[in-house]
Amino acid sequence: MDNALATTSFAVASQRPESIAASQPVNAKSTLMNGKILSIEALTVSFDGFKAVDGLDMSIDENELRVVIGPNGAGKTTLLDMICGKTKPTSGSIRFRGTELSKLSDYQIVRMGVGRKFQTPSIYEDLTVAENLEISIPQVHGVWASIFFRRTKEVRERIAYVAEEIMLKDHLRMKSGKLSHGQKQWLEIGMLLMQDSDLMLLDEPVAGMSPREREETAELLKRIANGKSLVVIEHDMDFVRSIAKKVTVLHQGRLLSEGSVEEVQNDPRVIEVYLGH
Amino acid sequence: MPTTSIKEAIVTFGILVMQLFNGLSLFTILLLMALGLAIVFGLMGVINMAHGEIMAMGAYTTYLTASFFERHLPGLMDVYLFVAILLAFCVTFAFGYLLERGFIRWFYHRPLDTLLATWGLSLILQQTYRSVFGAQEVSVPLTAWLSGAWEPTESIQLPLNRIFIVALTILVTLGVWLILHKTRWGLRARAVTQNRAMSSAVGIDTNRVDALIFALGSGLAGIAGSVFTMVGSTNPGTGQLYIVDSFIVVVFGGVASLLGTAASSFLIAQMQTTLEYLMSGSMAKVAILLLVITVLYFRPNGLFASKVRA
Amino acid sequence: MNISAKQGERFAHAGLALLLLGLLPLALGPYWLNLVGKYLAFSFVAVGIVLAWGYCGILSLGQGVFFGFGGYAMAMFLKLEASAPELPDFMVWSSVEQLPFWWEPYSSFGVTLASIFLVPIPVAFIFAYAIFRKRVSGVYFAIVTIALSMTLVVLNIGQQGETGGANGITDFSTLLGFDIINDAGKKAIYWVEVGLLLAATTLAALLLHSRFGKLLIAVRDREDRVRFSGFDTAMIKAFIFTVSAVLSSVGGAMFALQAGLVTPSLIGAVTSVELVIYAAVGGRLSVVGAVVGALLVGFTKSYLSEHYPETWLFFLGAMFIFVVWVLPNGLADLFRKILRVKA
Amino acid sequence: MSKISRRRFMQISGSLVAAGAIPGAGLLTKSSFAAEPIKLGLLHSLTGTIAIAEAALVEAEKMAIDEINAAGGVLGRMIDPVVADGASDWPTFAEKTKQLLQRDKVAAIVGCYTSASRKAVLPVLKQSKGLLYYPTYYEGQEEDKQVIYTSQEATQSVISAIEWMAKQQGKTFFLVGSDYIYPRTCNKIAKPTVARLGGKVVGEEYAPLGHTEFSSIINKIKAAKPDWIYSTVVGGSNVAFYKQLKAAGLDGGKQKLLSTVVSENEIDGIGKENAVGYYACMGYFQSIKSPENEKFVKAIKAKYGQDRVVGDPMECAYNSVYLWKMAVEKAKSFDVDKVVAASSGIQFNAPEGKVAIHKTNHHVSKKIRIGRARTDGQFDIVFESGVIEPNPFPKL
Repeated sequence: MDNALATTSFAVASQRPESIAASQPVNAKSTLMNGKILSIEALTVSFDGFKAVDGLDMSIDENELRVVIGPNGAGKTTLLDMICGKTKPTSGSIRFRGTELSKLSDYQIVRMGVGRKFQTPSIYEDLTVAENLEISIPQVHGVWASIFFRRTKEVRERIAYVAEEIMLKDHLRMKSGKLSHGQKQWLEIGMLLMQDSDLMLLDEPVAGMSPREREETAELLKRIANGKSLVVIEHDMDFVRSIAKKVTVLHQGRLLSEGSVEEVQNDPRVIEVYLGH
Repeated sequence: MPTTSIKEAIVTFGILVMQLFNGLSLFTILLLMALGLAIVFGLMGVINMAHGEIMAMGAYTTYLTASFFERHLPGLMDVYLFVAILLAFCVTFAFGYLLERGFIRWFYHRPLDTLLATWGLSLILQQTYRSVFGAQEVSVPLTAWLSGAWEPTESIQLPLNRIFIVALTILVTLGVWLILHKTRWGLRARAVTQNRAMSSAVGIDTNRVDALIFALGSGLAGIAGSVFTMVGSTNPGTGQLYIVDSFIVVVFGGVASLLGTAASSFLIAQMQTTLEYLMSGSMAKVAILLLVITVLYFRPNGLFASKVRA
Repeated sequence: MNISAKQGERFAHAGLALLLLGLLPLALGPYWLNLVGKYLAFSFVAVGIVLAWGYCGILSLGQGVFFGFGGYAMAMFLKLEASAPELPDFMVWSSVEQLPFWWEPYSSFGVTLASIFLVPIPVAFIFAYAIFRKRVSGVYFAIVTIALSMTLVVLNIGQQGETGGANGITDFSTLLGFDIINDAGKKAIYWVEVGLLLAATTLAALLLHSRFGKLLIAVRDREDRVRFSGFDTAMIKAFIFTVSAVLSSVGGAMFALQAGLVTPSLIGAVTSVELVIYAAVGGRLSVVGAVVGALLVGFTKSYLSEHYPETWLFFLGAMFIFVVWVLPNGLADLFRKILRVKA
Repeated sequence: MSKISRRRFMQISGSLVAAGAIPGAGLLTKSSFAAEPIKLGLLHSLTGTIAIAEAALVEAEKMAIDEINAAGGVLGRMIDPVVADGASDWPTFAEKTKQLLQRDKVAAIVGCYTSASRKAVLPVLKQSKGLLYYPTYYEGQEEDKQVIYTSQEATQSVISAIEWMAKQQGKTFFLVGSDYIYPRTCNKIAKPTVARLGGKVVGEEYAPLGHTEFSSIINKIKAAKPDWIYSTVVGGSNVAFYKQLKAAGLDGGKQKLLSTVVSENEIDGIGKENAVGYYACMGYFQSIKSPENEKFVKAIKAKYGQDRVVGDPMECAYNSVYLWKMAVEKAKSFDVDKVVAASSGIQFNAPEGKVAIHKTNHHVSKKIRIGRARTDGQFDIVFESGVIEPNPFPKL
């Protein structure tokens, strides 16, 4: 039964992604695309002839928390790179609430409401935690606006709120380079929160964290997912199980399987790929 | 008169052949010049502003060798050049090794600081040459069998020393390629430059490899310096003449790619010889520099950088 | 003594003002004060390099282009004044019979001043924005700028009828009728220069303390991250590059006044690299340090070459190596350590 | 110099003067500070790109100073040379001139090599009332009150050279130079001269300063097939140019080459075998046969080594010191204005023969010679002009 479902969803997904989404509960924040925040069609990118992502179709719902897994070299990070504009696709389309992203530059994509967290924590180590968060405030992206920016009460409150959320409120004045690895990961998530992104792309958010930190992160992500869409790349299956409703498995740049954690774990193709490796 | 027009045509043809040869010759000169830098800068990412002074070291070694032969072994003057090239390589190789161990390696984690520190080093080396050899140029005698030109027809003269440089450059480039791609050491060297931590983890002595790569790059600069005594001048400031051009060749080609360096030498050489024939030398230089800027604008990582996954 | 970074910085700015406005003019005779004026002209560039390189990670080896621009603009005005109503002497030798059209605006002092401040803005901004948008960075940017400065040097020397060629532009002695060669004139220029410089350092410090200053550091350390926070980093980099270009241009104009001549070597690669070294010696993360670095390297050069004309390069080279090796953040770092300024 | 050493130095030099006791000089040295040495600035590039050519001039100047000191100094005072490094950078030249004049208070400066460096120091000379002896052949177009030009200006050498060349063989010329003012001015003088003699200029090429790749220019020369190549390529480029010419078969056989910038010093760098057969036009050659020259060359070799060669600029630098000394003695004063006034018409029996400072225009009248390079790096003098008056502002 599980297998059968996984197979169908895979088959359907590769042809008409909308149909799956239609069967999911829709929390209609935007109804522009039938409740989908992101839809990807026939996405392909090749590096000197090597296809890192190959004809991928996939879509993410509003307020969905999706986990993408797959062996090394499956194209997970490349997929996120293409969504956020770091890598330009060779062909195919990525639409965010109806707008084609593949033609926009990275910072424009961010301004549309797509946030990205990198695999290794990517924060400004020479700046304090507060400054890191402050830089991520949206809407103030111009040079002059930055020069004449004033740290108002609202700004301070927002920073305090996010710092509380990411469990760093006691470290606001600390140079962020001195944070622990896990705290750096949180800080980067906090920066996305400051950005107020509607779709957050998180690349291995719990890498290098202690089990306790993982639990806290899982809670954090679940809190965030309430009102935002998240795409999370993760290896740690326990962590995946703790947060994911729906999992997408990539292999060699193609979609291998999609469904609940149990479904994909029992999918013979997934088993073969992981064990055969 | 038809005979004159035929004669004219022969002359024109001769000029054409010689221009093509000039392009080839300049190509090999640029390549030889850039090869050491392509290794030191391209593979290791070390910006060595004293690279030109290492070339000058090769040139002065050649000068000393020539003086020694003139005084003590005049009968062997015909082969002194080979000894000089070998010595130039050895001296600069050893210097490069020591330099890396004692100096460069402290700066690996701050590449732009290397630029500044080696600039200081280049000042010191220049002054050393000036103090030791005098501010004037020194003349390096040309071996008898390399002077003059090969004349396949009456209107075509191809300088023998340039033919020698072409041949030598081909040999050296081939040698470098073989060392880097066909030997175990070359494999290690490439491994280290691509992933230091991993290489170290699999038991490669990365310190030693670094030093040897740097020494090899310096040694190649020494060979270039030695060979250039045949076409250029040798004085304390010689190195300064070459350094910027070398950097431009390497960067234009795309670092980390010997093929890129070769291709960029070829392109720049052909452009330069053709343009210099068509317009004034200054304008030709301007045109080439503008081309470099334009190409780097459209291909920010150089002509032959491959697209890689970020 | 333990002091905070902010206090330390105020202390440094006050010290610099005291040094330039009080100590040096009182202690030095006209000969050395004129030399100080010459070094200070370089310190404008060094401040720009601190902003662009130290804080934003943009290493330009083409600052000489803008330094040269400011210098030539000022020199062209002074030369026209000196040779009026005739053509400048070098044009006469080169059989240029009519003033080239691009010289025309420089017969007006107002236009000259405006062009020193304003022309670098569009030029630097368009050039830099186009390049940064293509993500040319690091050494590639350095090479592009060095190629640009070489191009301009070759062009400049080649067009000697219009630019003065290898000789540059020399032999002018008055500015709007005031003698700028004699000691009083030099001193007046010194005060103007110090005024401009202190304004520049203050503005630079304010800029660095704004959110934009933090943004510069962010771009330097994690440009990707900044882009993925929604910033057009090419715009940020082009902006700070433009600021440093304007500073260089002003410095060049001051140089023309202090040194009494401009030459193509000001545009060239060697000057540009040396300017970076000035900033590095003083401290690439300190605006005040940059000024002190320029003063110190300039003084060292003059002093050593006066006393050891045959061997002074040894000392200068050793000094560069020493500073980079032992004090990667320059002399400013040394002071911070001595005064125990908290990071 | 510390106070003590200065005092000691004064004592020593004072006793030297007393011992030297030239009759007549004794009268002049009666004043109390007679024994204090007089400073003479020597301003050249000892570092940087131009040091190639310029560093040797300091040696010749120092030798002249030593000779004069050994003979009792000037007006009974020893000459104390103050060496300054212009570092091949024109603003530095201006700075160092200021240092020499304002701080070291030198009586005069012998210095500069490139025109650019001379142009850079002119305003300083004017401001501080300095006096410069400029010992290098140059393009003319200048006559500054504060400068004495002790070498040939362009018309003196270029016109003689072109006239001589046109007499030898065909009259087609190819002009090659470095891209800056001296070559361009020389060629500006050469072209009407060629036309006047019924010849033809078949090509004119300029290479950027410091250029070392001449193969394309050489091909252009080959295509144009001139009878004469007139070269004003300078500096390190020269070495590359000669080597490449030779290698390309343009070895001075069928097509001859003459340069107004290659002296014995340059041949030292070019290499004897690469320069053989090419001509040079200079005021001075080391191979001039005269007692004055033999003594001069011997002294240089004794002082700086047997393998040293002497070229035209070195000799002019040497002459400069003597011309200054003679003017000072004629003026009986170190005052710049008086020395300049006294300079007019002064004659010196230089190694190259008699040179005389022009009555009005601050340049020297002298003979011009053309030499053909031999295998030993010396020149066979094939032509010697009469005394040529300087004409820094020719009507062309």
